[in-house]
Amino acid sequence: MNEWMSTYYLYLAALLFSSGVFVVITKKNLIFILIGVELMLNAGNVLLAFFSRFDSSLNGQIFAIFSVVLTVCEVSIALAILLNIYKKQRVSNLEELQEVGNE
Amino acid sequence: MSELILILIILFLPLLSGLVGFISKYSSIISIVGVSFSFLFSLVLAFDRKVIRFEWLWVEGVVFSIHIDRISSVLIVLVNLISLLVLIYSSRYMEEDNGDKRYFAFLGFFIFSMLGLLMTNHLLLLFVFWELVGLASYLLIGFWYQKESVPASARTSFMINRIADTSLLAGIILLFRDGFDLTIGSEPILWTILPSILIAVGAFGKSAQLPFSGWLLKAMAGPTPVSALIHAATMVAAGVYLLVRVSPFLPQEVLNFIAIIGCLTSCYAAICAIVRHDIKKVLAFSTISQLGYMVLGIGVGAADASLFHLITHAFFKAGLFLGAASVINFMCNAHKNDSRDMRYMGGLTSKLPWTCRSFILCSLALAGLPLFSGFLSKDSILLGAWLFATKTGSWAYIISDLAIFTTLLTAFYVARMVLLVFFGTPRTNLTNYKYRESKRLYFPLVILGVFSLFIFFNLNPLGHSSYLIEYMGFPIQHLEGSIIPFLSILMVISGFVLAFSWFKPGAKYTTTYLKNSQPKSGLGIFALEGFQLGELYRRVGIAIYKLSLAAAYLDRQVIDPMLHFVSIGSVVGSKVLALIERFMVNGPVNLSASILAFLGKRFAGLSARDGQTQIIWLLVMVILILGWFIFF
Amino acid sequence: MQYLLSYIFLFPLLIAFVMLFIPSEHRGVFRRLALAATSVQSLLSGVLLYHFDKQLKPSSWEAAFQFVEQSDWINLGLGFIGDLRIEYYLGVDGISLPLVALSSLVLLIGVISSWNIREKVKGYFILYLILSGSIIGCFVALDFFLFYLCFEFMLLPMFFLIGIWGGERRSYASIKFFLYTLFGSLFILIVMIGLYMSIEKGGINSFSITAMLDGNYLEDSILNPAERGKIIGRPARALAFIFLLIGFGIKLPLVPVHTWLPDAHVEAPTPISVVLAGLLLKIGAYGLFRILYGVFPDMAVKYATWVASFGVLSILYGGLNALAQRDLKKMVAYSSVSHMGFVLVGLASLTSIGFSGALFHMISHGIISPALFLLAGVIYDRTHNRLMDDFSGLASKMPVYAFFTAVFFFAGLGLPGLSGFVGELMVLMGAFSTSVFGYWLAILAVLGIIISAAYFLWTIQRMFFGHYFVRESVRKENMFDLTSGEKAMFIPLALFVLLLGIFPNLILNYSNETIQFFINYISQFRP
Amino acid sequence: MNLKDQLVQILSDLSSVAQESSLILGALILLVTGLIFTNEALLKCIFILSLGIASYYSLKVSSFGFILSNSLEISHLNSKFSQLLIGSTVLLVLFQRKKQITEFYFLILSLLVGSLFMIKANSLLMVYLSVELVSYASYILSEFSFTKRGNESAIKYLLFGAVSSAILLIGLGLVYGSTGSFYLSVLDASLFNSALSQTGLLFVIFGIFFKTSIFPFHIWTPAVYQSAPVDAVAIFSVVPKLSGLILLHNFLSHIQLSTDHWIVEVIILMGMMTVITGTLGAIKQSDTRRMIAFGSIGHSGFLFVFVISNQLLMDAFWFYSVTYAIMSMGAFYIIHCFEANSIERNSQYAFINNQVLMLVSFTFILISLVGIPPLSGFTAKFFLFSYLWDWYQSSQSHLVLSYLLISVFATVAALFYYLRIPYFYFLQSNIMKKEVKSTEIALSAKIIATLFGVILLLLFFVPQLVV
Repeated sequence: MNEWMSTYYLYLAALLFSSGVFVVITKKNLIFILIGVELMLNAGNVLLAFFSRFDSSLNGQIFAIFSVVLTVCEVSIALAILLNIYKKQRVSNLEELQEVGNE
Repeated sequence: MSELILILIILFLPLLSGLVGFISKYSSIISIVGVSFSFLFSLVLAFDRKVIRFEWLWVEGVVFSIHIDRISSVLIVLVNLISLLVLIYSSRYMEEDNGDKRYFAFLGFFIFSMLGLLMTNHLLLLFVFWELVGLASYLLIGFWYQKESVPASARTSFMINRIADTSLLAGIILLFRDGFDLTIGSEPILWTILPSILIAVGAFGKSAQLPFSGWLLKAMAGPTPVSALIHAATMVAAGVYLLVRVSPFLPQEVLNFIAIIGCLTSCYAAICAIVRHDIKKVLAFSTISQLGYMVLGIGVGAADASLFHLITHAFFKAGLFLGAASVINFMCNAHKNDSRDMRYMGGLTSKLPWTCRSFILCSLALAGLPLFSGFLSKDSILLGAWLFATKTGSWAYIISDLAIFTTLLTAFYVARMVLLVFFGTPRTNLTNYKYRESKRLYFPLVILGVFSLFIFFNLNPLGHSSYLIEYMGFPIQHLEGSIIPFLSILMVISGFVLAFSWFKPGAKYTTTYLKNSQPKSGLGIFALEGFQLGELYRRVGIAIYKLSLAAAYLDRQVIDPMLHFVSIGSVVGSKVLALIERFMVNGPVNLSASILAFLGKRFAGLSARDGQTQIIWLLVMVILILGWFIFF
Repeated sequence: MQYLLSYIFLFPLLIAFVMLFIPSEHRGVFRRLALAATSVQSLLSGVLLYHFDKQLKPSSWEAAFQFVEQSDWINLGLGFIGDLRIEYYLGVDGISLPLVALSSLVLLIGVISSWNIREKVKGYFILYLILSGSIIGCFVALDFFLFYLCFEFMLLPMFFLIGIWGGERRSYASIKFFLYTLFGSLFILIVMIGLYMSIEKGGINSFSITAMLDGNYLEDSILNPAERGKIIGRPARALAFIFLLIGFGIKLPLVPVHTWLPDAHVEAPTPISVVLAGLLLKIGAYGLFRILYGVFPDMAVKYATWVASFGVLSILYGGLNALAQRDLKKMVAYSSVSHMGFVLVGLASLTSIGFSGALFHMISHGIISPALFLLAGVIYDRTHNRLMDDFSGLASKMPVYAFFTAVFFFAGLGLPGLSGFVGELMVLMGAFSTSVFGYWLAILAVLGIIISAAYFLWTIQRMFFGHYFVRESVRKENMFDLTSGEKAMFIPLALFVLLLGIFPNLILNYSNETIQFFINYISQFRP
Repeated sequence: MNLKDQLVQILSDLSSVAQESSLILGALILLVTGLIFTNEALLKCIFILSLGIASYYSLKVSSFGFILSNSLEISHLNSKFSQLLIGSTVLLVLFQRKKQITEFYFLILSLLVGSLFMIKANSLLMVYLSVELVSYASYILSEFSFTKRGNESAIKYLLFGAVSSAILLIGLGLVYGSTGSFYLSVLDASLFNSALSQTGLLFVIFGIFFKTSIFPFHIWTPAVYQSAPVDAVAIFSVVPKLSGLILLHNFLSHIQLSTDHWIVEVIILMGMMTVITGTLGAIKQSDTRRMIAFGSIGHSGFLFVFVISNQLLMDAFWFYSVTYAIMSMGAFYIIHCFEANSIERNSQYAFINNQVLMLVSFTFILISLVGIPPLSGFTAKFFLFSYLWDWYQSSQSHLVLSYLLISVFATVAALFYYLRIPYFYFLQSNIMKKEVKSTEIALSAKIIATLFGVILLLLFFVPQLVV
């Protein structure tokens, strides 16, 4: 792999991250927002996996695998909370949740 | 040691008797007894002819000393004597007043302070008693504090005194700063100009010289015997006494200044006395005028003459005031209306025979007729002024001439006063009030009247000095063949003649007097108002009060909120001005809290409701920080 | 005898602790206990006065203090500055001793005047005793940390005492008071830390005030005068001086940071006003004496004109404001501002007579102003009104009250023979004779005397002279003259005022040697 | 090194993670027991027992160094703080809990485990794992009030946390890639000279900011503090915050950037902003918990000072942390007691009658949070100011000086809001006497509250107790 190839990976990660950010800040539905977060996290995974090429002990790839698992945990927690919210309020839209704050 | 005890007895006996009188039933008797003992002891002191000196470390660097020489001892006798007479008079005069206990306590306090003032030669200790005398004066002026305008008069007179006193204090401290000994020692070292002037101004305040003279008129709100003692005989003379004491230390420029002020004061006060109707005010102006003479005497270098005039003046002016007190007391009961206005009086000779006799005696002394004490002392001042003029030349002649001319004015208003009060027929309907001149009332009057004769001071009726002055250690001046005595006699006589032609009983002026009471001419009005000095004081007072209101406004509206503003001002942006406008009314804490809250909301608001805004906010921050790093 | 200062300092705190365990139903017990505690305190300070060696000529600040108690309190190893060492270090010299005596007197008077506190008696007296302990602590502490502890510790009881037992706007006043003084004391805290970093005692950084006074600076420390250390381009010592001036100036109070004082005074209950005016202001002045002028004499010389200008500003501005007030208590409060200005001018003069005057003025104001607040409290107790215009001719209705008012007013306006005069006179003598600032400032200060006469006399005229008259809106059924209990408070105060006015050496004998030493010490720093 | 050697090494290293192991074990036992018994006392016993065992091991730590193939580092600092974290978790048993006892304690224990790993983490992977572990436990805990608000704040917290963890992950990846090192111990200032590595480092630091609620990652704090169960909040305010700070310190102390490096300047600036935000934000809060939340943000800003400088002032930091833990736990304990009587807002304290002891203790704690003598909060602040002063003296950096000044002024402003509760109770109570609420607080609670106050007092007079 040569020098200019490696920048592609970085661009990919940046693209993933920024599209994740875009989704997170534009979408109103909580599921979409979660997907956006996933994209952002995966940008990190791409980085890790890519950088571990320069590491003989492949720490980066191990890290990436762990991170994927953690992401799954996170999403499951998020979905559980979402379910709770939906059960109680019939709402899956972030904009409609505006109760916490100083009166 | 025994001398110390003697001095302490003389000093504290009046105070103690006043205090004891305050808590016992017989306040007047106790006071009289106390002061008479004090008087007797002071006679002992005076005949002892010794210089007595005690020292006492007050604070580090300030050694107070009590120093009694012949001048002091004579004056102590004088003060005690007049106090005694006034006390005797007051014991009858104040009998009906229910505050008499307080009265005698105050008087005792006054006598104590006055004696203390005479006993010290340390300027600071003198200042202490100086102020105490002022306090006594304040208390006694405000004695009838329930009456209309009396409290204000008391306050004004104290305040004017206070201003002059502050000048005196500043002068004393400046002397201290310049390394002079604050004890008035026997070896004269000339003082520097500024402290000398300040001290002179301080003396002017107490002696009612221009521009402080107005307070003495305000002081007339007090009981008349008090005026006799404090505002005629003793306290007002304290300034003269101080000047006499310090005159060897004063530079010539300051002495000239003193002479000019004295001369102007005497002339101005005499003019004012001519037009006033209120008998006490006339007497007050006459006192100012005579004090002006004394001050003039000091300025021209005739301190001995001033001291002499101080003594003689003390007797006859006290007599005049006590006489006026009787008159007022009588009028008060017989007329009810305005008891002090000479326009309502007239023909009181038959009603108040003893008063009239002694009053006339004292008046003649005041006018400076030969054979009376006033002539002796006044003449020596005039002589001093004349000598001064011949020595200095040019402008000094004006002073001397003005002083001689004032003699004419003096004679004029004295004659006017006597004619209006005692001669002719009563100008208003008097009730059939039978006034009984009790012994306690006329005894002091007679004594004072008798002391107005020349004989007690000098056997030569045309002399210029007195054995008293000699006793005090001043050299006797022999100035034979001067024309000054004749000139002054001429002035007095012409003054009498003028006054008689104007105010003789049954003259046109006296009959229409009540109608044309207001002087028409500008000078007349000016003089009636005491050269607008009262107005001046009022204006100054109002100006200071307005200044204080401004300060309070500043405090409330600017300083108070500003600190809150400053404490947070570093973070407050452009909104502050609008906020101040809005929250000024609610008080400063609200203001600052509101500003803080405003900022707080901006920070807290981000954490409020919208989750996505929060994330945007977060990312923007991250980008900002990164951008800052990348681009700078 | 060895632990005398500790007894005086800690005894009220101990009693306060005991009070915690007494059920609040026993209302009478609390005030009796408090009275006992403050009486014991006064007695002990009497003993202290008796045993103090007035003739001691100190060779260094370390040796200037008597009744010294010194033991380790906190000893922590801290990485960056070696050990943190805080000592329990007490002692008195000629400057603090009169203030200790004054404090015990005023605190005793305060307890007597709180006799008719009715609500929440337990809390009141516990807080009061805590306050009294910390006030004494301020005067006897020789460890800066201990001093600061006491200095700050006063705030809380004061906050509650004003806030719970105060007047209508009490919460506003108490918060304002708290904020202002905390603001000031944080300035002191910063300088304290700086000093701690710069001072050594036995090779270790120290809070010891004596070491600070003796100038035992560490080499290379920022506040070492020889180093000329700078903070943001400014001399560090000058900044420290200014910070301390602000910190103590707020307590003093100095114009323009005085605005907490009128509010706090007006809203505080009478006994607390008494303590506030009598002692708390003195603590600010004492801090100036001990720390600002003791530790930074070089800056004191350098900034003398500025300090004196602020003093003069306080005198005139406070006086003018007092003249404009209609509320009696507010008038007295502003007069305090004016009077404390004299203390500052006396200090700024850097002469021994000015210093003595400042100290004496503190003592004398410490007696006069409590009396004035008590007097204002008397009329407020009777009528729940303090506006001067609502009263007239009280002298005929309440002669004894009028008498005492006159005595203390005249003491306040500096009538010779009463104590107020001595302090003002000595301060002015110092101010005129000093070489560190021009005497035009002293001349301006003299004007303050005239203004003080103006407002006191005007008040007498408005309230006490004239016909007896009380406005309709005022409760007048209770207009009786002073009770014997009230007389018992005023008579000793009046006697003290008179006694000190005639024999100022009663106080100054204690302080002369210390002040002489102080001035000699400062004179090294004169150009 | 062959596999066997590695296994032997791992087994021998396991004794060094005995505390974590015991906590995990305890958590599992708790979970299993909870399935069968729902007895509160029993579960609390297991909870305490596992904490007890953990603290026993934490006290017994003797060997320092890197373990488990360099993924963890045991140091003096770590072991000391693990005691503090465990100790403050123990205080949770004081809080009464009716529902979800099993899950709650389980999550608390896992949060604690995460925190303990966080302060010991040496490899980038361990950093991420531990941070995420703590985060997940917190997400669920914050939902445990099962109210509308709780749900809402939990989901927002989660989203916010997920974004932050993505940033952290990116940062870790960049650091890993640009420096080529996977372990904190080998990081060095010389490695961070390229834009990429510096960006990575900044992202990592931002990710950790989220845990410690440092500006601009503090935004979740008030909402979560307001709506999560109070016992969880008490833990949030202490355990993740302190462990995050130590993690940050581990990072920075290995890298050793000089004070004038731009990253350090950014960090200092963020710290200052945190102090300002916490202080200003708290002023207008009417809800007690939100107010304390902003206060705790401010305190993060103060604590932050100790970890960002190169030299760690161990004792001062330790003292501040201990004091802060006590103050925070105490404050939330008292809030907990009052919330049981449905007093949630500052102004409602005016209606309380006859709870002088509680309120005096509360006042003590609040005053200690402000930092006024004679409470140990002052000593802590004093150490902080001394430390800043010293730092300034050695670095002559204006930023440090402004930090000092801002901290000082923040202390004054803190008075504004912390005093509000005593203000309402003591000063406003007379006005609103008519609507007095009767509150019932158990004697034991009063004693505990008083103890908090007394300990703070004691620590002021005898700070040697903890240092």
